Amino acid sequence: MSTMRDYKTDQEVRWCPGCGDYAILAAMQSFMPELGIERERTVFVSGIGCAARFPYYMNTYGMHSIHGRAPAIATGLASSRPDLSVWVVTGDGDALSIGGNHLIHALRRNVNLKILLFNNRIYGLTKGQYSPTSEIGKVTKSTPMGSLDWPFNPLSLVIGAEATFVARAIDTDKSGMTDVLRAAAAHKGSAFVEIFQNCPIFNDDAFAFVRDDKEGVNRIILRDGEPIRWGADLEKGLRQRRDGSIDVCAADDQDVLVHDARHPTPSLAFALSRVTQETHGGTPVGMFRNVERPVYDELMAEQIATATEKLGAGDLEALLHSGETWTIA
Amino acid sequence: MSTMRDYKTDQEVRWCPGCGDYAILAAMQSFMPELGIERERTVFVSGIGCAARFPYYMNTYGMHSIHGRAPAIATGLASSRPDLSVWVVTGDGDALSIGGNHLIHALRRNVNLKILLFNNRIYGLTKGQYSPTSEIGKVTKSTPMGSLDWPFNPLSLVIGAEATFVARAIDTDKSGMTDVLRAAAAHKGSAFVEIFQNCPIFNDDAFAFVRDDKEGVNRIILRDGEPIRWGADLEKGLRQRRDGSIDVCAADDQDVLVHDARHPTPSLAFALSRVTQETHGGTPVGMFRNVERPVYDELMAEQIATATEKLGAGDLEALLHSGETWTIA
Amino acid sequence: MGKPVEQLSQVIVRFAGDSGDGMQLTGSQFTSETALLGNDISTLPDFPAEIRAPAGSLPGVSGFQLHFADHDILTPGDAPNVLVAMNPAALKTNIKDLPKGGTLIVNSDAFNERNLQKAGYAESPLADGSLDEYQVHEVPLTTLTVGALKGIEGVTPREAERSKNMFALGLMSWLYGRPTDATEAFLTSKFAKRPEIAEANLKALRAGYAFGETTETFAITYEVKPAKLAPGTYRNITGNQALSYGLIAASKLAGLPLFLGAYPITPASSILEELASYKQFGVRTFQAEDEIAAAGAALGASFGGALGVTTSAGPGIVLKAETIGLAMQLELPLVICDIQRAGPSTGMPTKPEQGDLLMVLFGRNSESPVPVVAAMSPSDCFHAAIEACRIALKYRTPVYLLSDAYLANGSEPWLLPDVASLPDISVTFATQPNDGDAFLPYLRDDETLARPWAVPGTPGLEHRIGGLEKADRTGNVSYDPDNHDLMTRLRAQKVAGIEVPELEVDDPDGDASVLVLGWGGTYGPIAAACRRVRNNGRKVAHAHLRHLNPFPRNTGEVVRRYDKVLIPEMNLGQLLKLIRAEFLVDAVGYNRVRGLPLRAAEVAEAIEALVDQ
Amino acid sequence: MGKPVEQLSQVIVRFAGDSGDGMQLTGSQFTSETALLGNDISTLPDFPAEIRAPAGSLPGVSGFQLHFADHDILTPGDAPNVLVAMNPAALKTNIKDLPKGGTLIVNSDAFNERNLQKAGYAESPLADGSLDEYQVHEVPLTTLTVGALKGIEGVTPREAERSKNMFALGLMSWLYGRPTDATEAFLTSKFAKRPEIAEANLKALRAGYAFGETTETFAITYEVKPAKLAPGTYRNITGNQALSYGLIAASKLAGLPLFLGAYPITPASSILEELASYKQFGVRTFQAEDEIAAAGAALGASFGGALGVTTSAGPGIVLKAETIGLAMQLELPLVICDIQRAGPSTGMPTKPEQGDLLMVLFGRNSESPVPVVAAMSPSDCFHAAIEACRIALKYRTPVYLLSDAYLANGSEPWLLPDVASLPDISVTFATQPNDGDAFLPYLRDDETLARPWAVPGTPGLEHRIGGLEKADRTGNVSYDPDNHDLMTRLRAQKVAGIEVPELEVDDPDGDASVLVLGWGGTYGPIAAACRRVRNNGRKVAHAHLRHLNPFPRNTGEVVRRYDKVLIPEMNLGQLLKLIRAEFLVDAVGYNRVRGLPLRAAEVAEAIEALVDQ
Ligand SMILES: Cc1ncc(C[n+]2csc(CCOP(=O)(O)OP(=O)(O)O)c2C)c(N)n1
Ligand SMILES: Cc1ncc(C[n+]2csc(CCOP(=O)(O)OP(=O)(O)O)c2C)c(N)n1
Ligand code: SF4
Ligand code: SF4
Ligand SMILES: [Mg+2]
Ligand SMILES: [Mg+2]
Repeated sequence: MSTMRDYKTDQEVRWCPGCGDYAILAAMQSFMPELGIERERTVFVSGIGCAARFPYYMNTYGMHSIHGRAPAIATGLASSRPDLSVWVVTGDGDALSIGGNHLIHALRRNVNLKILLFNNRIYGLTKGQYSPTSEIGKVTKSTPMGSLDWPFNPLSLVIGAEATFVARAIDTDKSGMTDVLRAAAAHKGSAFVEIFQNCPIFNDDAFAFVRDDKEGVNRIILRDGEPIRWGADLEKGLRQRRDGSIDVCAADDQDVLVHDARHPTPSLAFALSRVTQETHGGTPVGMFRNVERPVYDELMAEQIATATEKLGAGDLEALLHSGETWTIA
Repeated sequence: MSTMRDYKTDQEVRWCPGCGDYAILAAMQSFMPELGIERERTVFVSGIGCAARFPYYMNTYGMHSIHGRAPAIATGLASSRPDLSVWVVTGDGDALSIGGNHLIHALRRNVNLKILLFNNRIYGLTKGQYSPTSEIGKVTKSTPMGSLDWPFNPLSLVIGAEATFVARAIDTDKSGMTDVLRAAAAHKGSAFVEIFQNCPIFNDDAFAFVRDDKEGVNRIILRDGEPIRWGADLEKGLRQRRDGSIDVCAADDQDVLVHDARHPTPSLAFALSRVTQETHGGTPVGMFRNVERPVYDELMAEQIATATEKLGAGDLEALLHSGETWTIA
Repeated sequence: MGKPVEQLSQVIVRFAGDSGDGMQLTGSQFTSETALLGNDISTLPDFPAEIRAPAGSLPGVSGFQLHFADHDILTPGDAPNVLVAMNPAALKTNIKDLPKGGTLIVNSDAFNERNLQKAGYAESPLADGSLDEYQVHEVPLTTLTVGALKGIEGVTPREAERSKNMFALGLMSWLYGRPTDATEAFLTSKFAKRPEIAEANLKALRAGYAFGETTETFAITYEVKPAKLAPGTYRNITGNQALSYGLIAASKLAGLPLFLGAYPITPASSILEELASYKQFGVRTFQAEDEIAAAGAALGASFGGALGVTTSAGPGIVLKAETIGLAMQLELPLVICDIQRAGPSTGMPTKPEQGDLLMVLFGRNSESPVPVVAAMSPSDCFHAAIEACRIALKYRTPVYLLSDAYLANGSEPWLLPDVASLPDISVTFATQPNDGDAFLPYLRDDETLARPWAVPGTPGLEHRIGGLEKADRTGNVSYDPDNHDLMTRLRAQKVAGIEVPELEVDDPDGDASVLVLGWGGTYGPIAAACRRVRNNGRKVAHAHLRHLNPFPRNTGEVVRRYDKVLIPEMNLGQLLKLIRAEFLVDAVGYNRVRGLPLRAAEVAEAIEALVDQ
Repeated sequence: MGKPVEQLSQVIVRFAGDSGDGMQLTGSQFTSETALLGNDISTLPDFPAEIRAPAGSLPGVSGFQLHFADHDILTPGDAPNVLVAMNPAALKTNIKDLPKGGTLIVNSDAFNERNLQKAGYAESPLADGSLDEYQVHEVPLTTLTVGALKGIEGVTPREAERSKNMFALGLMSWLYGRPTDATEAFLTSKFAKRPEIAEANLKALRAGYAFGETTETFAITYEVKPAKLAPGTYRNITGNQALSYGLIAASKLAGLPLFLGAYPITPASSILEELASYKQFGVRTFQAEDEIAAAGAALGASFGGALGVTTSAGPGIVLKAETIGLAMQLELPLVICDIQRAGPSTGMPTKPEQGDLLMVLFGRNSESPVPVVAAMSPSDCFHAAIEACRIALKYRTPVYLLSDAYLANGSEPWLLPDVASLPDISVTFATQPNDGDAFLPYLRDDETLARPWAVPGTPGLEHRIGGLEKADRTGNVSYDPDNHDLMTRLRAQKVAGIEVPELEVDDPDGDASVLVLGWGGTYGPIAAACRRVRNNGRKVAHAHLRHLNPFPRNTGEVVRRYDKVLIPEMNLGQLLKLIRAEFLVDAVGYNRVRGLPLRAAEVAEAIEALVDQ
């Protein structure tokens, strides 16, 4: 039975003091043993960025690849090696800027990957340019007068991209994150987890509203099958209006939404992804969506099995001689 | 005042007999004059594919670029030339496969582009491999045992990508398409229009259910501000359940949805995008979403104006001498 | 009452018609009949750009050229002796290739107002005497076919009319004494689901044959005796098919599952399509969202212990460069097949070119050496694919395999190899620590300089690799200046040290003064050109490179041995640049960038000019 | 009572400390003070890889080297005379560069248990005699600084401590007689919002200065007289800043708005950041979703009549290749700036290399000729940028501009050009039909072979262009073989025919037998090396290429003029390959791939070895 220590590597961890990545790493290293998957069957694949250094610190197999391409590389690995537990660690720039296309395609295919997006709403490694999740008007090195780009809402995007598992966690909330990681690991197919991560150097306190939310007034914790109640004394609730949008109501409102992460249609999960601190004064965390759908690598293996059953294991000699042949004596 | 003929070029149109692209081209050529924008200020940019040959047949400025990159190229053109009317013509492979990332980023930025996606659910130009909109299990040249990939729902994807204008039209429905094109042209910012397009050669009748729907039993026509009623005698309606999903109801059901394309939150538009022939026996067409948001090129121009106002038009001499200088006699 | 038979040693036939006329089918059937007769053959299909142009239009013309002979031949031939033109557009676009005196068979029915005008003929060429220098046979193919099919139940007039290509095939089969059984069998099985269509095609075929026999139109028939080819079992094969088989063979020989990551593109798509149909070989084909993902997925599969392969053409290969640079840095096997097409940019997608050599050698940031293998003929694609995989697996490196649109779609008879004779390219994964009880992922093999390949799932060898510069032996991230210099040189040495067969020189008397040096897909035309030159009593040596990086050890010695070196290429002189830089010999180029295979006759002229200089 | 002053002709100082110690600021302030004194200077910052390593760790060390002299100098110097080490890690990583007898100033306060251990010192090097061969000055910088700042309102102890770099600066300023007014002004404005911090820094600065003056630690001070530089106004400038200014200047000179499409990447990001702050020049900066979009957007802007530019480094440039191939085919202007960094793959992002030359020349599918310009020094980036834009606009072609991480971050005094003296590179758009009343987008200018540039908005010139091969003159899609061959050659001719200045040779007596040929960023070290060689009484000629495609017309003549040609490069011999292939001269390479600028001393040795051979 392995322990947290087994998952540490001999490499000196090189993030800035106070970086949220430390907390995520610690949570992951302490969670891994309970998974009960051998270290050698676990692989971490990342792109480029601060977040992407993650694999160097996990004593499993790992690849620190190139910017934005981790989901594609991991797709090849996972779909040819269904026996492995493959994790992708990526940042908001890596996953949503240069890597956006690979991300949405991996999700729609439902490849057996666990994708962790460390969202710090900034480009950390390149020292502080705005990212696709930076709020519009953000002043950064590359936008002295403020950014012009309307940001992505990562959860809305991936739900629109047919993701089967969608969740959100907070770097410093170890237990919440562990719950989400556990569910993600248990999910068959692609799991997408956005982790709010603080970058004290280039975008400090971007998520203070939930990270420092000791009383839990800002966290709306989603529990499947339970009514959505929140606030210091759970005095608030969420309900859906006739127009499809969601608003805040009293906890005892008869229309209070009962969270259903397993609903076949993603419309509710989508509506919940639009609930934000700015618009609703609260931020949902936890599991938004978790549905079953055929898994890419399993389908691939099935076709091979079926073909082999129907035609017998491939015979090279026979292959070469297939079609019309003629013989010269 | 220009006419349809003015928009034809001397190039022989090279699509297969019966291709849906002909109808779209005709509709576009006859719609353009009413726009009242000079031909020389209109530009069509495309990627690669059958659809992408479109610019050769429009007597405006045009670029037949490279596969998937039209939205990026058009972004540079539109944001540096706000005086132009820039249209992007793309296919389901061009826009959603190789070009997916450029598409979603152009939409979130709300660049002043009109993006027309000719969706034939197949790769036409390369002769019949499945595309990201092909139904799962589709048997094509590259998937003899059926495709494994869960398809994108183009409208769900772009709504999740923060698109401000989202609509759907049918190649053979000239008036419906013209309405949509008119609204798209009037919209400030990015407009995304999915056009169901038949490929008689490699994917014939993919949209027969609405194309051949003479009685209109399958088309659910969305009219902003009006209750959503459909069916041969408009006997059916759509309503939204407590769980956010949408189901079919009687036309006179008290909960019948009143379509609101201008609602600030995209949740309703998203829910409507999940209404499909397979799931609901009907297919919504027309305008799903149409909201105002700052336009990328305008914001860019504003910053330049503001900076010039504050600092005066840039002076090269002064620039070179900025910072510490010293003189040697 | 058989007609007189004339003996010929070789014939070049070209079928040309509208995309809808089924010329490719006609051509390939005539090819099989011919192959079965034991002639040596070489074919060249020539389709229009990808999408179908309007019926009867010039861009819509589709052609298929077949060269068959009683001796071994090397190319589909420069110009046809016989042209079958199914409509005016086909005549217009092909007649210029037919030498004066050549035989021309036209479907006179198709020469109506509309078609003539679509083809841009003011007047019918059949009427205006412009074809006087040819032996023209006007045959009303459509009428005859429709007539022959009268009364077959359930066959529409359109369907009847569409069988005219079989009528033409029947006629040609008779003219050159080809038995039609193979075609009949083929048609019967192809249309098994619609027997009436099968019947229609069979009837048309036989009617065409009978037409030749009975009518006066053709006075004599021709015979081309079987060629004396090496004994063994043959099949006809195209380059992309051979390449696909080669990859499957390599996976078997290596004992690793094949993973193909690909994004469709002309002229590479058919490899994806071919391999997708061999799942019983454990082949995984992944149609990715783009070329970057295709290469990435293949690399991911290689990391997992598969034989990772990715296929594309120039515009897609260029997108894979960053990923290939990573594979080179990770030192993992990866085979990248570039089916070259005419460029630059989108260029002319269906046409061949040799334009990508310098790109695959140098098209990555910084010093990034990658081996390159180039196939020499359609059937050689099989062996070239195995060779590329051998190098990738043995040396843990990405390898480019170059083919082109001509090899990809062209076909030739292939003497089937004995499977037992194929090389053993099996690999052994690392399973144990290699430095005391530590595992050093960059501890190299002394001989090959390859690093150990430890795949996920192997207990105790967990390790991390990446694109940052890594320390020698440990593979840890390193910014040490001397280590970087060392690693840069080690990577270069590894590739430079790859063992490849010596360069063979074809110099019959060993005393030629001119060497013709080619590479890859131009083997046929260059070899044919050298034959001509020799038949004309001149001497010339021919060497052909299959390995472009590294070059065979003796390459320098070979090019220095001759007074003059001529390097014919379907580009502006890319191998030429390399040879001059490497060996400082004043080689000269013969360059044609026409989107067509080199013409043997023209290459021969260039050689003779140099010999006579 | 001033201390004795010793005259020096040049000094090389290196500040080294933790990323958090503000060494870059200290270095650049010392640089300005020095520049203002009229010395010639050359600097080389050396940061750790992008992200901050833990405080006190070896990878966390940040350095800044300044070379200043009373004569003109060419490099930041190979090795420092004076090393200021703020902590053990800084000492550990830098001491090996300090020659025996060199001056070492250490912050003794930082040599505590924890720091020593973090730096991997078993014992304190200050105690174990390992520094005996150096002139060591132990200064308790932290204590002294904190002491000096006692009692400033609102300054936390941490903030006080963080001012120690200003103490060090003050001390060095005194030691080399640099007036501190500039720095004081700088600090006051920098911390205008927090006067107490400004005060703290000023106090620390003055305390450091006073410390030198009053204590016994330093017996003498040094003076380096102003250099005799060409008269005029100077400023200190880094390569990326100069490049940014060059682009703005080019846009002014061309009369076209500047559009930059970029995606952040080290070491190119600062160009995007710099240009983003000059919107009053009408500059549009677009931070794209990736490098492909960045290049695409720039091309789209060019199509619209802007000066389209895209910037990146190797791993990003390689992704732009397909788009650049399109730009080449469309024959539209586009400037691609490649700030080269050590590779392959992700490599060593902050380190310089010349590894991308062959990639930019050949890294696109098929025959795709693109001009290449390379900057020779930080300030030359300004002129090189204008030259790249000139070529792109005049010939309607993409152009690569090569710089590297050393030029990008290094700085030197720049004699500011007279704006009036800058070239006129204005362009005229097509506004009228050019063939009767038709407009032919590919009808070329006889002299430049450039095609007309008709921008959207121009009535009557509506036209469509694309990546498929196009017919000569009309630009319509064409699959004609001869047209393709013609267009391929025309595109090559256009680039080959670009007018570039002749290659100048620095051969004082004109009778050297060895030519050293360099390109781009190695100008400084190579020129310095040649000086040394000459000072040692040997003869050598130096020529440096700024244009890599096409080469200056006289390049062949120059390289053939000398018995021996040495080509030093920060790669494995890329220019070497080109020169050998092009001119068949047996040039030899001097290659170092260490992620560092070439060392003048080492290059000099290589030259002398060749001269003496
Ligand atoms: C092809 C390529 N383009 C650009 C870069 C430079 N780069 C490295 S990481 C990065 C973005 C990092 O941001 P994010 O993904 O949010 O990760 P973070 O550093 O914030 O954790 C960029 C632009 C690169 N390494 N490779
Ligand atoms: C970089 C690159 N990759 C691949 C191709 C080949 N290709 C051309 S069009 C196309 C897809 C066409 O499908 P779609 O976008 O749906 O357009 P359609 O032909 O169906 O209208 C592909 C794969 C290419 N031209 N360039
Ligand atoms: S820059 Fe930000 S994200 Fe990166 S390591 Fe430092 S704190 Fe963490
Ligand atoms: S292949 Fe399909 S989409 Fe393309 S032109 Fe033909 S019919 Fe239209
Ligand atoms: Mg980030
Ligand atoms: Mg399509």
